[in-house]
Amino acid sequence: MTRVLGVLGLLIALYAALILSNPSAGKADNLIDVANIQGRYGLITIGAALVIIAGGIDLSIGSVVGCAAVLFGVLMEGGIPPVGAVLLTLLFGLFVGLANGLLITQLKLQPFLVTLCGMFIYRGVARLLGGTVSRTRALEEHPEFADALRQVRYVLVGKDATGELIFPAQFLLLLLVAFAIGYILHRTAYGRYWYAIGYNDQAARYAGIAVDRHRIAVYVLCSFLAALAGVLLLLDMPSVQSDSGGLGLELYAILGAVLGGCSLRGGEGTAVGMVLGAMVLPVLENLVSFRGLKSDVIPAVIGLTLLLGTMLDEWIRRRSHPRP
Amino acid sequence: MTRVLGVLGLLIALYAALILSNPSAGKADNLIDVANIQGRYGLITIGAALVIIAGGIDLSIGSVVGCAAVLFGVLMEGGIPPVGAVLLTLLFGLFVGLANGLLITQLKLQPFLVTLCGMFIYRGVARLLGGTVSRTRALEEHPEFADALRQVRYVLVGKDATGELIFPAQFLLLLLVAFAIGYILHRTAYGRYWYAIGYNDQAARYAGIAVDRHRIAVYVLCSFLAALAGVLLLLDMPSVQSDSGGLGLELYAILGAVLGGCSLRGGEGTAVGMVLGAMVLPVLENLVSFRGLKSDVIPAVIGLTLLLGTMLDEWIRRRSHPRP
Amino acid sequence: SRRADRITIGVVTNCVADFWRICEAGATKAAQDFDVDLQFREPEKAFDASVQMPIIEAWVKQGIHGIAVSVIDPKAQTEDLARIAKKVPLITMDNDAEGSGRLCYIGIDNYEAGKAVGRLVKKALPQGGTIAIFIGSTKSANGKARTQGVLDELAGEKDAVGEEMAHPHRPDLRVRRFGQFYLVDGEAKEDNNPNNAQPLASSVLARLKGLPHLCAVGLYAYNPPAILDAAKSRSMHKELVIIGFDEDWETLKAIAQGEILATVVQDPFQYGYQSVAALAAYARGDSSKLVKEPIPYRVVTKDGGPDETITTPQGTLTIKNLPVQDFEARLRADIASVKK
Amino acid sequence: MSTPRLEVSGIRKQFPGVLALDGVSLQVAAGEVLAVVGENGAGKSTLMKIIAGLYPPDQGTIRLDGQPVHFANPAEAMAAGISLIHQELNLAENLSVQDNLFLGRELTWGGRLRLLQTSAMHERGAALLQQVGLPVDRLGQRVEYLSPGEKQLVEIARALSLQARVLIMDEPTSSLTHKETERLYEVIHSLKQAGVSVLYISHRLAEVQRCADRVVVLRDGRNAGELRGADIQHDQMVRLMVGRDLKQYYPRQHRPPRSGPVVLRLDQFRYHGGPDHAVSLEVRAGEVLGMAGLVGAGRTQLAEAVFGIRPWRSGQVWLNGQPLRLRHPKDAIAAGIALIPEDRRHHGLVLEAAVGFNLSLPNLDRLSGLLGIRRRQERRWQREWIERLRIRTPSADQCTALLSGGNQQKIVYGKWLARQPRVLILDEPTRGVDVGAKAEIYALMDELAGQGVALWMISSDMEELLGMSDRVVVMHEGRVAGELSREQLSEEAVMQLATGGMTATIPPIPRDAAAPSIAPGTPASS
Ligand SMILES: Nc1ncnc2c1ncn2[C@@H]1O[C@H](COP(=O)(O)OP(=O)(O)OP(=O)(O)O)[C@@H](O)[C@H]1O
Ligand SMILES: Nc1ncnc2c1ncn2[C@@H]1O[C@H](COP(=O)(O)OP(=O)(O)OP(=O)(O)O)[C@@H](O)[C@H]1O
Ligand SMILES: [Mg+2]
Ligand SMILES: [Mg+2]
Repeated sequence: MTRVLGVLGLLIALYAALILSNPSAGKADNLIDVANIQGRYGLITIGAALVIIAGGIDLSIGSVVGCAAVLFGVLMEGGIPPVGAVLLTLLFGLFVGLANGLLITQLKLQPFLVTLCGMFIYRGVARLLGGTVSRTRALEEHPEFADALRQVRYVLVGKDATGELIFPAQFLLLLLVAFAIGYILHRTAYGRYWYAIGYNDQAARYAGIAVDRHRIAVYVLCSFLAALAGVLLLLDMPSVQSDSGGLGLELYAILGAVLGGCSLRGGEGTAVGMVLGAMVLPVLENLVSFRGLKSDVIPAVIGLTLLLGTMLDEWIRRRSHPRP
Repeated sequence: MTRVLGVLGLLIALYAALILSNPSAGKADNLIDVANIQGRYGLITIGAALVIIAGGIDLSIGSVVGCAAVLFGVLMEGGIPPVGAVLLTLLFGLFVGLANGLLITQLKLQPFLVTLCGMFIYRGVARLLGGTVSRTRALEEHPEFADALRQVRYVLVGKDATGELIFPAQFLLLLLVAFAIGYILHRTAYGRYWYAIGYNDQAARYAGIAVDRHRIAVYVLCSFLAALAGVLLLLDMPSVQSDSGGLGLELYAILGAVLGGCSLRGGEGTAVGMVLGAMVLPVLENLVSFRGLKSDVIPAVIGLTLLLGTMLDEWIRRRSHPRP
Repeated sequence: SRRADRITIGVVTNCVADFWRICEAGATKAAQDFDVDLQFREPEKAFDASVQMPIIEAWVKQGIHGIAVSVIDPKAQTEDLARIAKKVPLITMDNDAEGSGRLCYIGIDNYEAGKAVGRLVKKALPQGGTIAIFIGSTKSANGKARTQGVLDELAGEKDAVGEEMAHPHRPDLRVRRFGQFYLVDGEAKEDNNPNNAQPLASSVLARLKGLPHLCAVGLYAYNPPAILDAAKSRSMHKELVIIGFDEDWETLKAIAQGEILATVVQDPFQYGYQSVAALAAYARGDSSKLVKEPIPYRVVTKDGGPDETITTPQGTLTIKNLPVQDFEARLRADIASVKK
Repeated sequence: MSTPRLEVSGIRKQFPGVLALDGVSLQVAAGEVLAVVGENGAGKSTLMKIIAGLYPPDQGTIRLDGQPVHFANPAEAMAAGISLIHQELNLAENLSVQDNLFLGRELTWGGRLRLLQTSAMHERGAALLQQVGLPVDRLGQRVEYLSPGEKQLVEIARALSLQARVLIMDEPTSSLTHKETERLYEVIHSLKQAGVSVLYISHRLAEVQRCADRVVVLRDGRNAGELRGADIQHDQMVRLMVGRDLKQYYPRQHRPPRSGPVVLRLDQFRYHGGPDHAVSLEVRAGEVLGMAGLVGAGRTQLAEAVFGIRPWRSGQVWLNGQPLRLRHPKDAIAAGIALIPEDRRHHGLVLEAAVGFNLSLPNLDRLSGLLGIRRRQERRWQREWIERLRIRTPSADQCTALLSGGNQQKIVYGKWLARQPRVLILDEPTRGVDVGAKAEIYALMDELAGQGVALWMISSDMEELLGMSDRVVVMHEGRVAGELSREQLSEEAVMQLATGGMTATIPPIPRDAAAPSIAPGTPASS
């Protein structure tokens, strides 16, 4: 529990600062706007966190998000109806995860290397698929998809026909996923196995756990969630460029996971923590622009805030767990 | 030894492909060109590798490179003579490393988080220092620096007054540093300590090693080398932008280190490996432009090549060390 | 598949973007028309000379027959380009570097184009108002030039810096005044990455909600659609004037729908085509194809309008104001004209 | 007695939830061997860690040659001439044996440059290895490739190289066999001569009896008494340790040989990474098959291979007459085989996780229903096992790493016994377990045997082998050197086979030392 107090405190502070910064900041529409971004971040953060808990790392997340978004768009341009395109894109996510997992477990390659290569490869795939994709382009080719697309968009990202954001669909989706993952992590044998593998895969193996299979599973989940985030990205944003779509998101995802209490040594982390950890950056970015900070100051401010946050976190943890 | 066979094979293959790709590719002047870039990469790779050997990680490298380059330029614009500016910039590097090291050892924060914050912070510092820096701008302010700057440039990056590359100074610098570091790593007690700390810091502590001090030392070395690379960047390149200078280099550095045989679990890696690992990417990029590949194909090609390289590496390692 | 005896032309851009895909189409067409090999490179890292230069150097080493480059930092790159120009026929496109010994410059004047945006703003809001400028990076030369162009036009003076102040209707909002316009936060908002464009626009607009005479300018191709999307998601697009830059697909769509007022476009297809054409001819000893005067930029609006002639230090330009349909049709035709 | 070399008095140490030490005092004179015994969790290791500067005491003083000392870290303690052989191995396994021997105290020249004198260290290293009886060719090997026993010898050699004035050995022999142990006594003897004070901790009371001048007994973090000279008797020590008499040490109801059916049978079995010659052996229902051998004889690897950790190469394995094929431990477990591994920290437990987590890990399939793990049932189940095995922990949520060595070992038992295996492979089953718990574990083994479980006990503890086995298979350099029935079973016979035929020249443990019940079957009472 203490693992999440720090990030919780940080979040509360940030929200307080945000609401005080400007009358319109606390308004529902702004908070919903933030929540929506938090939702998308949260999904990839959970993916990253699962891999980290099981003692691995995934640097391909950002590229997979971008690649999935482009694929989604290209599929629709190619005449696959929205729902079908979504499913195919998610399938793509599964395959990516399977590839990562197999390379890591069967060929015994370092996760860092494998997924770093993945980062290049899937970025490349995205660019080979197309330049820029968008809903309008897809509808250009296939006006008949308009209704379906509108519905999918409303359900998944909560934007209506005019593009107005009605409700934070992505955040609700996050809560749904977080609950499911949380259940697996904390209430089923699989969760236990992942923690065990992350802490000490040898001991896990001697305890008769099919280490490889579970390793693969978390990578598959991670890439699946990344692909889902890619779908959401294209549904939410006006367009996605294959060269920059999702660029650098893996770092944000890992950051969220670690803020949320995961340790890169593996074996640590909670579902609640992941969600809270993922919520930090979007609020922070929103706050920063509401305070009207100069663009050049922003990175430094973000960096310092995060640093303070982690210090606070460590301080609380230390107070509650004095170790010799 | 077997740890470097893989990357060696990869390098040989790449050079062969390069020389075959085009008659003029094998010519000295092109190889020197590549070597020069390899030199700069190599320096940060060594830094990253040291930190990794001692069981840490440094994600701030890229930002530190950029920040150092900008600082170097700004100092000269501010009237500090080139040599003095170089020294001050290197000093800055030392301070960054000290800050990282202290936060990690004294406040017991996760290296990943600390250096990720550093990545934001130093990028921010760079942007606060200035927008775009270049030798030309510095000389506009202080024409009297022309000679000194020309000499510094010739010595450190081997380019003459016209900007013609005469000899691969940066590569020679790399060899120099690699030799020194290699000596420390493999021939002195300090090196032993770093390996021990990286693999099992408790054992190191029980052996009476001042673990914290050595941790700090590697972070200082790493940031110092990053700052040096920043200086070289500005001397070598026409200009450096505070928002993009050195962006993402940390990944290249870590990639080089891991290709060179470092394991992110810590405690593994050799000086030779680091140099070889760092040499891969520049050759690969040069090869790619010589083969005149389409831009869109390049990321995929790079990713696949690296993946094949790591597979080869692992295969050789496995053959030589059949482990249960 | 390249044979040594064939002429090879290299074109290197300053980043990866759709804009450059159009340019590549033009370059490819020219390569086909004039039977030369083309190497078209978009550097992975946007606006980073330290990524662009090695590509050029490698080409020089290969003994390529001509190079067209979109200069990232003219002031600083001039020296190296000058050295390269001595070895290989070099022309600059999209972004110039005088004194680099380039054979010619093919492109518009970004500063002038920025002024054009400024004029559109003034025309849209004659009584002045509140303006937010969005851009990828103000560090790159073209970014600087465009931004300054807009601000100078608004202020009606050269190198305008504006005056720091609080917004008359919103004391908590810091702005700089340029002429009758209040620039939000006193600077162009940088996103540094297309992924941040929409969220950034969204949070900036949220602060402006309720203010009269709102205008948002997007100076990188991906900015205008991002602004529009953000405005929509906060249902502000009705009271917001959006003016863009470059011919992003979404931008054109939005103009047709009347959601974006106008955009100032360059002619990437021509950049590509003429660069390769000129270099190919030059390599064959014919320097007639070298372009003399800057290619004029154009304004695209829903229904088009009369041409306008303006006087610049370089001379007088006539600027076309095309209806979006015609422009789009031309664009498609250009791209279609490339043999696969 | 003149001023003692080392004197600790009134040491108190409170850990969250545990009062580890409550005013412990002891003294050691120069050239004295002081044994410290006590049940698991009595506070022995904690006390030693405090003396060696790993933990600060909450209260109490430490005097070295009469001078009060306060060590902020191990380095200071070492500088003061105190060195500690840890109960749990603490080696940098990525480095060579030689590097580990000198880690922190490399022989260097060039002043602050600390340039390594490799050859000099090689010479001294070789000498050290010979001293503890480890082949010199191990010097260059990465420690991770050594067997636990070999690692322990490296730890000892390392401590010796310190030339300490006070040498603390915390269960140095827990995975050493008789031969290495005997050699260790010689080393200790020579140290004695050299005037070194030795603090010796062990649960093998016979060893204590052989080498200790004086014994200090701890119980629940307090001094429970002291024995010297002739009083150092197995039963006295036990009485002071557990506060009562233990009736039986080896409660083994030996069955007539070859009674039960063969459960597990290896014939011509070979595995990858193992020796070239095949191994054949069989384990019967209801019997305890003891397996002896010297350090590095290949017993652990063989067991691991059978358990599916190491890939099989050739030969056939039969379980209950059915040919057995397995690729992974989970297949072995499914087939009803369980392994209590030798290396507790790396293979036996997830140290970072809670006690309950470890207990449940292999049993989750039984503890969960459709809706996942039945938490309430699980917690109850965990509590049951903690009580049944008398695991000393504040709660099931305590971090396993914080338990004492012996208590950690008990957790490993709990997690496997709960599965009711048909074949139980025990590799060093009572490593670091106190007499009381040992007796319990032996009783447990007997009970299991009674239920028809086939037990295969790999042990380096001669007493245990003689006391518990129905048959003993002796391994030497990866091959079965011979088999001894209960009748043939004797220490000398075992050592002869273990050392590959050449007659073992080791003074036998004085009979009275080994528990009386050593004689087959006859339940012992003191
Ligand atoms: N770091 C720690 N944090 C909390 N409790 C601890 C810690 N170290 C030891 N303990 C507890 O203190 C008590 C004494 O532990 P110690 O390791 O000294 O026992 P021991 O006598 O060495 O037992 P064994 O013979 O099994 O090694 C045990 O109950 C143990 O759980
Ligand atoms: N992972 C490994 N890689 C290489 N060699 C190993 C490995 N593990 C053990 N060995 C070697 O194999 C031999 C047998 O090891 P094993 O642990 O089976 O011996 P053992 O009979 O169990 O001795 P101990 O009493 O020390 O456990 C030892 O010499 C050891 O050095
Ligand atoms: Mg102990
Ligand atoms: Mg063993």
